Amino acid sequence: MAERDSKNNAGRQDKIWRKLGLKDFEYAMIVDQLGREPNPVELNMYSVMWSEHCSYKHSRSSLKLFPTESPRVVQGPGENAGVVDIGDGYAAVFKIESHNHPSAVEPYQGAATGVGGILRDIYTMGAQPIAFLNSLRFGPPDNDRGRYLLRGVVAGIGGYGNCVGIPTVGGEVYFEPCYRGNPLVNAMCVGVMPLERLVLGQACGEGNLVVLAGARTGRDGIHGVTFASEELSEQSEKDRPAVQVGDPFLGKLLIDATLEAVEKKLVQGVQDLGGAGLTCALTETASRAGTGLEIDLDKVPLREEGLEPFEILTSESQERMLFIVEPEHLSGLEDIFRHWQLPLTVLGRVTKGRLVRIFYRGEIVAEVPAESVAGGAPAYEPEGREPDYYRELSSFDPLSLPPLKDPGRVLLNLLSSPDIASKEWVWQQYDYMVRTCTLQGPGGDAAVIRLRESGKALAVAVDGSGRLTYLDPYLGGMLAVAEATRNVSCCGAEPIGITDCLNFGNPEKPAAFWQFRRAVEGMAEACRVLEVPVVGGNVSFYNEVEDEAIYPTPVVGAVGLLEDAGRHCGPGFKEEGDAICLLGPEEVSLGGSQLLKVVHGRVAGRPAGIDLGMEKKVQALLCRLVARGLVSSVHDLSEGGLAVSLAESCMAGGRGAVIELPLSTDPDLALFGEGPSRAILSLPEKNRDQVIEMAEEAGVELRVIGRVGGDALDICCGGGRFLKLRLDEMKKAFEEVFSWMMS
Amino acid sequence: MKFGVIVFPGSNCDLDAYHLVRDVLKRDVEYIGYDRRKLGNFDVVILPGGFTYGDYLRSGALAARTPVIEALAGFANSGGLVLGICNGFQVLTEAGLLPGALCRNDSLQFRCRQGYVRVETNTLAFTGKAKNGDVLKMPVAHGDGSYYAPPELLRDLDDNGQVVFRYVDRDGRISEAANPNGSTANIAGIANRRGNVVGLMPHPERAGERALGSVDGLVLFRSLIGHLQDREVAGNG
Amino acid sequence: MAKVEVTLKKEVHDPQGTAVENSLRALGFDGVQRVRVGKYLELVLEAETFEEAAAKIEEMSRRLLSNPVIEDYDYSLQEVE
Amino acid sequence: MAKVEVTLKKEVHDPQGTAVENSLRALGFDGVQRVRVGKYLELVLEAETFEEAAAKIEEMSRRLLSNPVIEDYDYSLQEVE
Ligand SMILES: Nc1ncnc2c1ncn2[C@@H]1O[C@H](COP(=O)(O)OP(=O)(O)O)[C@@H](O)[C@H]1O
Ligand SMILES: [Mg+2]
Repeated sequence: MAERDSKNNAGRQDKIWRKLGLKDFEYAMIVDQLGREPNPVELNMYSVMWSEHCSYKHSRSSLKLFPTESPRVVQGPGENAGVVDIGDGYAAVFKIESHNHPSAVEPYQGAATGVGGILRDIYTMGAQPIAFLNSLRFGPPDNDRGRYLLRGVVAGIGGYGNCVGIPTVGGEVYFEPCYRGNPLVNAMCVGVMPLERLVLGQACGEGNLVVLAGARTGRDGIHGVTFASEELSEQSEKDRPAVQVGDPFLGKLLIDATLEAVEKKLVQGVQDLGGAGLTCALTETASRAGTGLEIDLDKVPLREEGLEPFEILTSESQERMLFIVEPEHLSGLEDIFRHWQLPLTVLGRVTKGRLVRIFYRGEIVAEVPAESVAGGAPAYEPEGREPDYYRELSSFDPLSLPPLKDPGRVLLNLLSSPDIASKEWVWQQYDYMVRTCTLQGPGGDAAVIRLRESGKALAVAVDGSGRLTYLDPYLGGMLAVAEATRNVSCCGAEPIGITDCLNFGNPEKPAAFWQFRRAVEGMAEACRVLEVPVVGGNVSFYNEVEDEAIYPTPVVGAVGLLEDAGRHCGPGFKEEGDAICLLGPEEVSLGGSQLLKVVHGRVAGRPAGIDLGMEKKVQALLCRLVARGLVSSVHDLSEGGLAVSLAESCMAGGRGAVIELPLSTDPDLALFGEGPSRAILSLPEKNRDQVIEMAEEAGVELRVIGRVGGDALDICCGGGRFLKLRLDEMKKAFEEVFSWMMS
Repeated sequence: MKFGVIVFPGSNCDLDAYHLVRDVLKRDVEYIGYDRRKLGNFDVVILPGGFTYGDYLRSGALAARTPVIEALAGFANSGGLVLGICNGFQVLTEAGLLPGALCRNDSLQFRCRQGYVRVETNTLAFTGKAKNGDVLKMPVAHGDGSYYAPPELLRDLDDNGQVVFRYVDRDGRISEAANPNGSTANIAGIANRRGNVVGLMPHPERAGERALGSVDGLVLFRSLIGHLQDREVAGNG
Repeated sequence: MAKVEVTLKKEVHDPQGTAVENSLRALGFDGVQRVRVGKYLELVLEAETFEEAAAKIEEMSRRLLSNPVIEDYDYSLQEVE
Repeated sequence: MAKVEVTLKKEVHDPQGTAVENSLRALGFDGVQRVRVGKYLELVLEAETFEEAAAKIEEMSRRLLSNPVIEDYDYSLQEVE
């Protein structure tokens, strides 16, 4: 049947694969794998599944570099989300995903459906979602469009997350001109479940039923994945079908109904419908299980009449789930969904053989091998070439700039620059407390979420590095992993796994691919040394507008485990008189620093390198210090260097500090230089000797540089004073600028 | 003594209220499904926060028209104690069980933050263990929390002691900065005339454990428990 | 088909309207004097007569579509096949 | 005065409309076939002519009041003093 169709249409579909984003060579591969020409429905199925977004054709070979195993890993990349054992019979489940292009054309709905999508990936595995995080990049908020995007994206993330009742506990927001036309919206979700509840996205068991639940299918988002696999252009604004409207209410009901079905063991396999819709869900579940499917498209509940089979198969309508169910469990499943007034429809069944056969009005409209559609796309080894800017920018020496005249002014400047300023304007729009498990919400190095079942807690953080990866992709990749894991360590949690979202330009351009490849190599190296596995992630290529690419931006979501929820640590100075210590190596640089960007308007120079062995020692030491309750506060040193971190610890604790730096210090470098593997601690005097001893044993530098007290940050050096700022002036600079900018 | 927590489609703080009553206060608590037409035997019924029916159309509007609300109205009319938190408050106003309405925050944004409310009347079952003027630290998290009442109603509420909580600063002073949503006269919570139905926008159930930053919300629940115990004693004697 | 407009009563503060008004000014539209934001609903319903339809819409508007404490409503009807 | 109606495009899913529709049915209103929920705006603005007013409203609707990616708009004008 399918064959006859394809012959009939052979003439008409003349190179139509090109319009669907397939290359001639790829089309030839399809014909080869299928043993005949595909008919138009089949070609549509192939084209969405072989898009970059679904097939990872330009990234697959690089992603193999990531270490994906550890004694804790239960499920690495390849399923909807990674699963890591956290003891007591429980597992943490997490993943991050991009929704960049939809957010560029409809910021509210683009971001909202991004959150809805990543949420489904978590409960699809059987896990109760417990936290959202997000990583955002925009153009400078100095114009209406920039503010419009920021406002819409933040409202959309809150709109969805708040409504489904999962707290949004952390994230990051950065601004660079390169993100002006192509903002980045990466959403992460973390869940927890009893290990025995794990279900996979597999269509196993011949004779089992294939069931579709949730929203009706409409014309929205048809070919959304193709849209995500192209550069943005004028045309994108008109690409209406690629944008969907989220329905968080339905989303919330689907979570509850799905988890109840999983708990009652009524389902054999669960798969969410996301990119490439039904086509992806059907072919992936069948291909993972090595089975076939027979599906009756007439059964799919439609929102409007007249959808063509290919439209039903590729629609990305939100809030839909696919279940594989043993026939005797169908009525149990129906009871649950009826209670929540959610539609549930049997579409077909699992068969022997590996063909996905689609019926429509009594005829076979598509008959394709699941593995070929889901996994047969070519893996490219694109050419990479070092871009011209690279050497030129690295050769810039920031120390050639004149010394700063007034470091106090500069610190205020930095505190009120959009990258560093308090993001409370953003997170106060997120319900970060719902579920009453948030022990530390947004604003710290990582968020801490308690686990009611075990008395343990998870620390979660998300960090990306655009500017530094631009200046040195290999280093930037390492730094992203190091910073995210260090952030959870600062709360006292041991990093147990990461998920990553790789936001890059067009991989078919050698410079962009070189950035990608080097960044992945750096991340992989950092994961190896730090012994944290990558258990899942997402790649977003083609982040370009009119040939201008974004900074290569790897974003890392880290999850850490705290054995005792009662013992976690925050960044704020707590006790008058506590000693303040600087932990970690001395090496810093102004290359790629915020100082250079904010004060001198330059993005250049060599960032400080990282000694991953030292990073590991620092992180392990931080965990030990917090676990033993020896420190009052811990805060990671990152953007803006020592001065900014000290100011943040002062503001977070509502206390001043008096700092005395060693004599030989170059003030600009000491105050504002940036480097990895460092943290500011404060601790009671009585613990001082023990902490120094532990640092020595660990082989980590630790210097006492001052004490907590007063109502100002006072930084001196050998009798001279670098700067002195009152808490209230710092707070004003830090806290008010964002709301002012956005109003 | 038994607490009930109504679960509407889209409720999401049901878990938090349930957890607080069961695990922190160690009292009996049961969920009540939205499709129930009879409530059963409860002493206090809590309408939890969340986004019932997505808060589509208006916050709380669709939930206020479900069967369980008719049963709840019966329960309230016969003197049963009803506490609406956040979305629960919105449902109660939409259902006409509390006067006034909750409008969009004047910032037009969802607001989640720690804050303070002042106890304005301690003669209710809900506040018996507090003193008038007590300042309680409790978070808010809502997008439609701006309480509106026409002037005559406002006067009535004041005259009858129906204003239960107002937003204040840490020192108990009413100020614009302390008002998270533009609410009329900084009103954060009100009671019905009879005093057995109370709704408030802040989340007492999120202020019940030290690890979460405040235990001030407990006074509401302790007051209710105290009230019920007194009633039992009186009933037995 | 019924088109229902639900608007905030005049006495009720309309922050959305104010925000739209300010944004329009910021975009350089002058001469904007007042903006109010409400809801618009389209309902397709079956009815034998116009009167029946109107009665239904009245009741729906009163009982669900508007909140009489803060909102007014208005509607128009037109026939569709 | 201009009355502007902003609605989701027909092909776009309208969760609010669906929820209201279900709720109306549950309340016993039968014969309701489809509900869509949109925005309604009233703008008072100064203009010399109807054409000028119409042009202004067109532009406002396109640039601010709606997002053409997912929404359509419609408007009517009437004179007020
Ligand atoms: N950058 C990455 N690092 C690790 N794993 C990745 C990365 N990108 C994608 N993956 C993995 O590849 C698989 C397919 O991803 P994707 O198609 O995004 O899944 P889904 O359709 O469930 O969103 C997932 O298991 C994902 O975790
Ligand atoms: Mg998935």
